[in-house]
Amino acid sequence: MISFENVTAIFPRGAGVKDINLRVNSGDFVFIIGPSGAGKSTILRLIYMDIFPDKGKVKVYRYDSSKIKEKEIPLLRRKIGMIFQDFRLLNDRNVYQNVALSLYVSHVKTREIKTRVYEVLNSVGLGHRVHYKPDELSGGEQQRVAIARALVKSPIVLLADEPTGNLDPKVSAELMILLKKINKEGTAIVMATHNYKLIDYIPDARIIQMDKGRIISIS
Amino acid sequence: MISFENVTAIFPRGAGVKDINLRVNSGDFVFIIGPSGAGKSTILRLIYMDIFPDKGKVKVYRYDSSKIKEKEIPLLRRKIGMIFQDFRLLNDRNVYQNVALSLYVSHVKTREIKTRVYEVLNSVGLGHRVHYKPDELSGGEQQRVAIARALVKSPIVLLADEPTGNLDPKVSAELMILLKKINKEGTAIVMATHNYKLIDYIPDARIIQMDKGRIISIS
Amino acid sequence: MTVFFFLIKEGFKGLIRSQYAGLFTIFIISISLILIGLGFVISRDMVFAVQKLKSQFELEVFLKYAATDREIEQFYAMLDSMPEILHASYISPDSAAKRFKKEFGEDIYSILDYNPLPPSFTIELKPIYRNVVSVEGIIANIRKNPIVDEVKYRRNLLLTLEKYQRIIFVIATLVFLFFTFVSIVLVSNSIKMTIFARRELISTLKLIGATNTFVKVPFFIEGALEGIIGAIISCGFFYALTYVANNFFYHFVYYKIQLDLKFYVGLISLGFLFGLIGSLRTVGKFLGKIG
Amino acid sequence: MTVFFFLIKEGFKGLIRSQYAGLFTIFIISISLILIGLGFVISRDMVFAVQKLKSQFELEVFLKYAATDREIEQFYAMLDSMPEILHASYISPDSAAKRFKKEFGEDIYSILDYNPLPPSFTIELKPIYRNVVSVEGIIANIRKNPIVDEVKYRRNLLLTLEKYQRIIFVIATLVFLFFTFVSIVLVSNSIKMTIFARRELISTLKLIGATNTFVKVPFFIEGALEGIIGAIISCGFFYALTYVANNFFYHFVYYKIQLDLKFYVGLISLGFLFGLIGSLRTVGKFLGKIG
Ligand SMILES: Nc1ncnc2c1ncn2[C@@H]1O[C@H](COP(=O)(O)OP(=O)(O)OP(=O)(O)O)[C@@H](O)[C@H]1O
Ligand SMILES: Nc1ncnc2c1ncn2[C@@H]1O[C@H](COP(=O)(O)OP(=O)(O)OP(=O)(O)O)[C@@H](O)[C@H]1O
Ligand SMILES: [Mg+2]
Ligand SMILES: [Mg+2]
Repeated sequence: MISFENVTAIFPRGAGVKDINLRVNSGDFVFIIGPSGAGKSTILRLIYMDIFPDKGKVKVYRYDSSKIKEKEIPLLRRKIGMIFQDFRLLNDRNVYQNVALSLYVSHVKTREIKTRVYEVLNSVGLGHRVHYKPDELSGGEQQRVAIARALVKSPIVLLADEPTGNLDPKVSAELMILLKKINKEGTAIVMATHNYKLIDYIPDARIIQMDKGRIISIS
Repeated sequence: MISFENVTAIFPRGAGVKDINLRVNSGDFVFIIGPSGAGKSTILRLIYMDIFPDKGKVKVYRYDSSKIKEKEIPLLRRKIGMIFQDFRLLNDRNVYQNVALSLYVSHVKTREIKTRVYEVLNSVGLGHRVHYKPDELSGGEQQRVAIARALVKSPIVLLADEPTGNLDPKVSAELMILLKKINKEGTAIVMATHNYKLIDYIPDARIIQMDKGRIISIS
Repeated sequence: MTVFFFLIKEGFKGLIRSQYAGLFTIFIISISLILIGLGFVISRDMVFAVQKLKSQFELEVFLKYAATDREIEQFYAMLDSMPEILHASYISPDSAAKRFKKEFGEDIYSILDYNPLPPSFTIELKPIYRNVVSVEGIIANIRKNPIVDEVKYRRNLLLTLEKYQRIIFVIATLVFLFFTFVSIVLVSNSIKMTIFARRELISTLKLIGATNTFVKVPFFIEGALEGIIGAIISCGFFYALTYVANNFFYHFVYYKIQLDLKFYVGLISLGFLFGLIGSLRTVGKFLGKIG
Repeated sequence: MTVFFFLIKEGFKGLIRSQYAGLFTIFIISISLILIGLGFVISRDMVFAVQKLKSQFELEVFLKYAATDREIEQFYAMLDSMPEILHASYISPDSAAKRFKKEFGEDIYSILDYNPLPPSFTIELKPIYRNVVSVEGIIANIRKNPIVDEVKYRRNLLLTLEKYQRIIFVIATLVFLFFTFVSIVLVSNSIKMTIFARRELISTLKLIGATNTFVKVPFFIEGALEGIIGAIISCGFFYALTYVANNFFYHFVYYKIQLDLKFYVGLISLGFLFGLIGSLRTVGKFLGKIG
């Protein structure tokens, strides 16, 4: 499903990731852990092809970073659910519209959009905040909107960057149980996090440990 | 130093905080905990007078929410260090400038600004990222810039909203030790967090537990 | 269909959200269209006036006294057969004398005791030949006939008119090109500004899998809308202008501005085009630079 | 001091960062100043031309044939004492006859055997009295004298000149007011746009304890800078215009545009004012709405 072959990606100012080899299969639940600045978010950005490797190649689904055409990137991203570390919600529209947008760009029918959006908002416990704008929500609520937006398109891979940073332990636990269920149904999940407790929820998860842009252990 | 007297603050759409009574003395280290949407950030916003109570009053330092003039708000805020849940860094300037801004607005001299900014950036472990723009930093690095900006003005109260959400356990521990030291030197600290582990670092901390806009336990 | 309506809605919303940038564009487009429209009306009416002056332009062919009736008839026939000539009319010495009396109030025979006026023709040319070059050619042709004594026309008038017509045409074209250019550049800039203001929306859309088209279309719609609204404002201006000019100032200017539906439709099409081209120019180039 | 430099630097940076909004403002201000400047130059030169025409304006006072030398002398003295009169000169019948000869090439005595030309005065009025109302008053005064036969002046010319002067003045004022208004409104809008684009910066500044002044000053600096840059562009335009007009088209127009330093300083001050007032108008009102 996802493979990294000798991937190096360096930012103009230096830091980045180096010599990454990695394989994620459908059905995998992968944690990427490591200190701040280790390169976890960079790995995720390489997967959704926001940045491209300077060396090596990234293959996701049937797309290859060295060959993909610009036109194909949206197609790839429609298959991937992404929960960004900084949420990236749009303050000019409400919670419903933020989540629905994800389906509009995939050309889903309005009627279907409606049912799916309400369903997913309820599953993350935001049924009562549908008409709020993101800046009227608490940090944890915003994070859950971001999660809903990623889940609503039933992705084949879910990328989650520190998805519980603003959630209290109870909500975090609920989220992990939800993700576990989704994973069981066949969605691969790649999660970058500092919260080592989360790992306990997924006993059969694979763990990739990073530091200073390199993988230092992988299971 | 800070006191809440029967404070109720309701947002246009409903939620908010109700009947808050609370007192923070100089030298206190206070944790505010509670589930997402409990009203933790709202309490902090009331302290730095970003919002005002609908009922009751908030007193901070020598300012009273029911009497404060618009002109005095900047004076109050210069005494308070704030670490926002969403960082609020400015992407149009680099790390150094983001931190220095906090001193410029307080009319500190350029030479002094320089030494103080470098000092505080080193103390949060960002000495090597001085010239990066916030969007070139990892989530955890951004959070530390936000922390540096709050600390640099040697505030008499430090408000921290989920300051370790994006930090790995090691950096979190270092930060807590730093804050403990600052607290020992006399700065009151009010921290909203879900990370109950942090509490262990400060044995003599006071803990305020919130839910649904109300304080449900206080120590 | 869902997507189509969604994009149209986004275009409208964008226009409202962009606020000042949008107002700017609309304002600039309406000013441009007003100036282009004025340029058009003025040059049209001036060209019209020149044309009218030109239509009064005639050649006068004076024949020799010795010309026989037969020769005159043949000459008449020749004139009639010339493709450049719209209409030729014969003025016999007698009718010339009558005209003289009408114009000068005196009988020519009372001054002289013979008629000094030669037989002549006045010739109206077809409009396209009413310019100095053609006229000189035609005259050369006519002069070949031995019975022709002299051919007169108001050369200077014709030259002046031609010069004016050319100047008017050049100025009108320049005005048109200048404001077309200005409009399109300013629409582009305004759309750039809008794109810049919504870079967050755009990069988020791209990150969640929107195609370029999906991101672009609302901007095109926004640009076109701005163009059309700007054009409608300029239409309002011209409507008011003609109303005021024709109802209140008619007595002063002895001139009625006439604008038909075509003119208004033209303005609106221009506005639409400016808006669309302005956004097309920018969106493609500028969008790539965002996320 | 630190803060002062910081704010100035922020103003400059803001201008660069605001990009299109800033360019827009500069563009609009320079266009406005060009049009205001043109309005000024044209109206100044037209007023000048009218004044020049008016300076050639004279009253002619024809005396009765019967006037004695003494009466004429007294009359001369009276004219000289009138405060409205700049200069009066006596034209005796003899010098009038000489003038006749000069103008018409014929000796008046060769046509008639007496001199039919009466003694007369030509009177130049002081500039401020060169208008129909004053002139009528002065004439009524002069007519009271019994030796005066008739007073002539070119009433229609004067009326026309007055009318034009008034129209030019009104148009120039309207142009000035219109573009002043447009400039200020557009500068306000552009600054609003800039404020809107930097609302994050503003609200963050406020949250970390910046006073309102601290937040506002960079916008004022930015507005003033935009105004000055716009003005410099318009100065460039006028410099080029005078250069081209006076060097290349001088032969066609027989007219030299003259612009002194004061004109350029005036433009720059106007630009500065437009920019400053534009930002003052907005910033206070609009800033309160943010964070
Ligand atoms: N501007 C606003 N308008 C309307 N409702 C708001 C606004 N800001 C906050 N709220 C609501 O007030 C409640 C309390 O919000 P607050 O941000 O204080 O929660 P919190 O305890 O900080 O939660 P978290 O841990 O998720 O950050 C939430 O339910 C939120 O939806
Ligand atoms: N756009 C960029 N330009 C320059 N450097 C960058 C950029 N983005 C990230 N970096 C650098 O690359 C390194 C890895 O960043 P990354 O965001 O992958 O870290 P991370 O593991 O996600 O950390 P965190 O846990 O703090 O989010 C960091 O040191 C960061 O400063
Ligand atoms: Mg990260
Ligand atoms: Mg919060």
